[in-house]
Amino acid sequence: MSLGAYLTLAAAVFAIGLFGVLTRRNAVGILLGIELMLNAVNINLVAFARFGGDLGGILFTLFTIAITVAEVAVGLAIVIVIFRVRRTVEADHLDLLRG
Amino acid sequence: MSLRVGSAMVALLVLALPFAAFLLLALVRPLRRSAVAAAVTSITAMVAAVASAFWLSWRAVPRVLLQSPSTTWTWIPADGGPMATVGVMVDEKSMAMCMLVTFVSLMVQLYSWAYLHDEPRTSLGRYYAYHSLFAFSMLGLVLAPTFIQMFVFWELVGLCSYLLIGYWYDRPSAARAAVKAFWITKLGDLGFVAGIVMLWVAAGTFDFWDLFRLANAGALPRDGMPLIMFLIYLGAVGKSAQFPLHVWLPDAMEGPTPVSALIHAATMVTAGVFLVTRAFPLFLLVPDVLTLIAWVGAFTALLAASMACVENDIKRVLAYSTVSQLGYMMAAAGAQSPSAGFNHLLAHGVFKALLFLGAGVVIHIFHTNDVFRMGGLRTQPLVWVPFVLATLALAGVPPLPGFFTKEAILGGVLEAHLTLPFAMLALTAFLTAFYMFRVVFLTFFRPGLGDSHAPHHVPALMSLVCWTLTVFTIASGVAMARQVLSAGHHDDAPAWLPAFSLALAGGGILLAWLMYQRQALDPARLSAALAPLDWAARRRYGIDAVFVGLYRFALLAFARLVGWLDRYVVDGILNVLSAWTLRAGDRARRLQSGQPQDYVYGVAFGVLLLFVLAQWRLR
Amino acid sequence: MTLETVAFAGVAVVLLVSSLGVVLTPNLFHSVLWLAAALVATGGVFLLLAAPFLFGVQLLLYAGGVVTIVVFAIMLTERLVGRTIRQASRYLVNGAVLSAAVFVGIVGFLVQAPAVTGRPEVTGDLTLAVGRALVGPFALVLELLAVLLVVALLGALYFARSES
Amino acid sequence: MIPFPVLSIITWAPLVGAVLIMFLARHSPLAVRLIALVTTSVSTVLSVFIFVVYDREAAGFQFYEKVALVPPLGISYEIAVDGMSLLMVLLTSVIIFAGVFASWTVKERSQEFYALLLALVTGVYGVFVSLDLFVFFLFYELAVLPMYLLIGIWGSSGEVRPRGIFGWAFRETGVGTKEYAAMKLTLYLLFGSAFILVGIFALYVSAGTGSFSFLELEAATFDARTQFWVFLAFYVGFGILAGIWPLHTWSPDGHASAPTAVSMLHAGVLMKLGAYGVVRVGMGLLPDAAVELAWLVGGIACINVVYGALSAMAQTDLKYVIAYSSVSHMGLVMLGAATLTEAGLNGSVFQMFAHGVMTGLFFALVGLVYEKAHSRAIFTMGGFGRVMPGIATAFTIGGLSSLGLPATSGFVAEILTFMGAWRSAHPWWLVPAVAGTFLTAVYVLRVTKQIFWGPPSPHFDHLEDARGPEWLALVLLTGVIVIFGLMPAIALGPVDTATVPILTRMVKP
Repeated sequence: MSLGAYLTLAAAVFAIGLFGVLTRRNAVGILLGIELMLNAVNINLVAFARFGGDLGGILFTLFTIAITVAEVAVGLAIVIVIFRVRRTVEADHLDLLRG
Repeated sequence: MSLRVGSAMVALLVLALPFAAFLLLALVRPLRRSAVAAAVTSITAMVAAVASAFWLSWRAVPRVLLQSPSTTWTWIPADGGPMATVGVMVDEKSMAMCMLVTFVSLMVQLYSWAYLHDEPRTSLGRYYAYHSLFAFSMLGLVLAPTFIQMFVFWELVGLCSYLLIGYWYDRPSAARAAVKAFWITKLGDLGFVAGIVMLWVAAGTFDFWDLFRLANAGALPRDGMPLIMFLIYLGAVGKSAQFPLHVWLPDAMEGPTPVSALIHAATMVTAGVFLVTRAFPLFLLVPDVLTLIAWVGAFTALLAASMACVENDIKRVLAYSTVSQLGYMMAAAGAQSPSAGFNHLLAHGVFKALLFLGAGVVIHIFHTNDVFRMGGLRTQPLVWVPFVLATLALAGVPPLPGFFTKEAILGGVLEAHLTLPFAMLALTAFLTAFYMFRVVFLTFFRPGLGDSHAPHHVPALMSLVCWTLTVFTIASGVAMARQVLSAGHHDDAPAWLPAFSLALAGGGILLAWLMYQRQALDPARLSAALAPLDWAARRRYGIDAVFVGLYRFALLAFARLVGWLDRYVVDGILNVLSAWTLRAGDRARRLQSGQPQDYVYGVAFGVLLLFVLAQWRLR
Repeated sequence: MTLETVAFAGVAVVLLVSSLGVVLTPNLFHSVLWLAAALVATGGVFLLLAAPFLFGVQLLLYAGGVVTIVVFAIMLTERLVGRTIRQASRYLVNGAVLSAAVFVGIVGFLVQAPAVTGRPEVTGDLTLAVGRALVGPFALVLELLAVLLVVALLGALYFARSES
Repeated sequence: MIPFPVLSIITWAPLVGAVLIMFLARHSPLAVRLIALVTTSVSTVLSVFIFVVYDREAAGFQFYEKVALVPPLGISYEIAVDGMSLLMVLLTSVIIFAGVFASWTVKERSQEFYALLLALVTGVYGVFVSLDLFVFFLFYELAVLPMYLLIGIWGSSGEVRPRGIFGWAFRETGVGTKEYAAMKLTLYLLFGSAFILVGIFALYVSAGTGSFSFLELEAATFDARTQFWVFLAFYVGFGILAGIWPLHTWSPDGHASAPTAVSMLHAGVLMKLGAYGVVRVGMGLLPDAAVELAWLVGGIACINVVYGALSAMAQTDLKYVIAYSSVSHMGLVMLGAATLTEAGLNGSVFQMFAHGVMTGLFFALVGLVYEKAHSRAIFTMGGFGRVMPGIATAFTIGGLSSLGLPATSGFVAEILTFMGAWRSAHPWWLVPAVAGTFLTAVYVLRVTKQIFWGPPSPHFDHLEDARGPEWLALVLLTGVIVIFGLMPAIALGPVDTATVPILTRMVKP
């Protein structure tokens, strides 16, 4: 399989994740979309590492995964806090930043 | 007057004494708050200053030709030698002025102690502090060896005048008069300062002696000089109350009477004459300006005399007479006989101070300034003799000093072929005698309105001062008479001149006697005969109104316009810009929906845009 | 058609389907389960790319850890709100068009790029190499990452702590 | 030479004071004031010290210190004073020393107030002593920014009626409030400093010596085109701070809204930063452009003089009168500099000092009057001379200095400016300059008469004269005015050594 196939697969996953981020109304749903996009990136990284013969991509993926975990933890904590305060996690209603 | 120089150190001492008194009074609060201590400090310093000034004059030595009578020190340093110097110039003119200033100052300070006895004790310290400052400033002015120092002290005497006119600062009229005096004289000073700056650029120095040498050598640029000297003359116009800037002096009578005697009669107002006399070698370069000075002087003399004839306030009559006499002095300078003017200045300084102090005595008695509410003092020669003698001196009756000096001025003007100014001055001499004796008859000899035959109490100190000045007046007159008799008559003046001027004085006195003492002539009929003139003179020929109008409707109105423009146009445009910015920000704010997904849309669109751009660049 | 191609096609299908499941299913809980599937499939891709160590990490951390946390979170919020969270989607067409555009954009670059098929042979133990790199040149990054994780966990704890 | 870094101590002592106040003096207003007093005293005493020991014969930059900060970019902490900055450092010391006393009665959050004030002062000192343009700029910003908080929090709002065709804009921007004034001032000055930054970088790049040092840039030559544009940038940038027309409108609003010590410092010292910048950086580094653009600088200065004085005459709010008088006098400062003559430039620098002290005195007095009478409207006051003779005297002395009366420092500055003006290439500048002094006399005496003279009103019978620390401030400032007026040589000696080299670098046309 060529590099292009892996990258195309990653692009597809990325687009699907983007679609999820754009259309979900629930904060957790958005978070899941982001996870998909990150995965797509990880696929890219590993594919480049494999085809370029460089260990860096794999290491970066490792780090990404670790950071993602942290991000999810913090993100979900925030979601829970928001839920506690506002009794909703509908993104439409979370517009405190509106100008 | 022979050419002599005095010791610079003694001159500095004369200068330092009143300054020390001022510093003490200004900085040491208990001294200032205690009236007696303040007066004693100031008067002691003045006594010492008088002594030093007379000693300075007495020990003066004949001047070595071509040697500067000035001693100077650097004041403003610059790269190539000092830019401005200060010091003392001790020549015959400044020594004479020193004597006059210190002597009259001393007399007035003594007199003030009695005159202002009812004042709050705490504010007398302020009064004496101002007086000391004034004496210092005036002395600094007359001793100035450079234009810049003269200007410095010129402004300082103006400041003292302002402060002393406004001594009773809670009277609105005094406050107004003080400010008016400052503004009007400042107007003239603008010319003065511009003139000396231009002269500095032209000649590279402020120093009188250097300038005189340059002038004699013909090294000063010809074409700029008329303007420069005219501007410098403007300073004298303001300070010496020449037309049209004479309007401040009558109002300055709001100050205490001794102040009027010292500052607005004897000394400060003569500074302009002194300036022209001092800088005369420079004025000689510009004959046109001199002619102008003579014309303006003569016109001022006549104008002021005519206003004095219709004035009822005794101090204002004296004020107008001062303006008139200053016009005389200026006319003399303009007619190229500055020494005649300067002698008149010295003589006038003494007897005009006496007149004011005498007026102070009657004001003290009657508690009014209105001559029509006085009278019936014939029985008190102690009161009226000094005043009448001084009046005779002013009117020009021999052997009192005014006669000789005025005659010299008239002679000088005639000699310069200034016929019309001569006529104006002659008419002024007549009017002077008339209005002064009008005052004398109304104040002293007419049966008084509220004439209580009980002798009025006049403080001894006031009498003493008046009599001292009387003695000096007579003595100087006698000295002049002896000099004239020994030296023979003035060479060039026509022989009829003494008789003519005596006749003018006599005529004026006679008319006043007929109108106000014998009441053979009705003043009302005379004023009816001269109705338009009378009407205009009573309204000061509208000159004050012109100044008020200029101030209120030109200056203040223009200032308001500028202020309005600044606030509502210059700043307004800025505020429009910022209001637009605010509005634009308000619009742009709505882009921020606060919805995270909207931002993701934004990012996605941005990415797409970048894709398109990158594809386009790839082609 | 090699074995690898078959495996790739299979994994890709699973990945894409489960991804679509994540973004399309209305039930949030199902969504998470689909995500788990997608993550496992991604791990499969890693295997195909000869990175078994990453496959392990992916399974342990991602499919194991993340999914667990998310499930916890959902259960917590559902318990708080007292009902099953049904999640609606909106502007499906907009999202689809934009996502498709992005996909097309990326693919547009890929087709223009020269095809890379050859790949270097895997030499030695990749896991060993990764381990050496982590304690060697990347040690500092690793430490920083550790700090970050601690901070993130503390932050999460702080946020999610009970107010009382 | 002096064995310790005297300039650094002068510069940083206030900032140390600010830090100490923030950390040590919480909840103790007296300690706040004492720390402020001690640290500014250190600076003041040392400023007087360097003023005295400055070697007038050797001239040039003295008390030199240099520490490299970013060697690759040629940025270093390089400080020294010459005759001009020497006088400015002294001015800063005098004003802040008096300012600490004048704001003794600040009640609200005095800790933060003093800390910000002192931080600002460090910025001002830094600008005057810096020889490195990069550091110069940093200090400049430090001097400008705390102003926003100082005015926005401790300021007072005035009343401006929205009128005229732009009335709507006045309502929308909130003209007259202290927030508006603070924002306006800050935005204006930052707008100006953008120009300055561009100018500095342009010089840095075109000199090619890879150094921000003033001394090295002075040795470099720039082509006419660069000089022209960079000078223009400096003129606009520094000129805004110096209040050049028509970019002056921040100054009346800002000064009127600011609390006493801030007005003192801002009108007294910060506006001089602008003029100092034009002279030191603009004329010092770009002599040809200075000659070429003197007509512009001088022409606008003439407008400033007359326009500022007329505007001051039209005001009814005492603080606005003083603020506009600053605009007018800054015109004289710029005019003196634009004459490009020894007399004029000396007059300009001396005017910076004279006006700084004088306007500091004015704002201190206005603050006192306001604190006692709770009014700034001139025409509601009257007869204060009876109840507050000390304040009246000080106000009169300040006013006399303002209108250039001899024996005050204002006179020396003005006459030098006049001399320079008539000697310059544009002699007609003398006319507005002289007219300005008359207009000043009109509005100053009018205000003095209205407030302090006239019959005492029973309404204001209870007012008191200045007390304790306030007296110290007044005596200090009036004393400086009179002493420097009587003996200008003590200041003009060193100044002359600094201005002559600037002039000799200009090619005489």
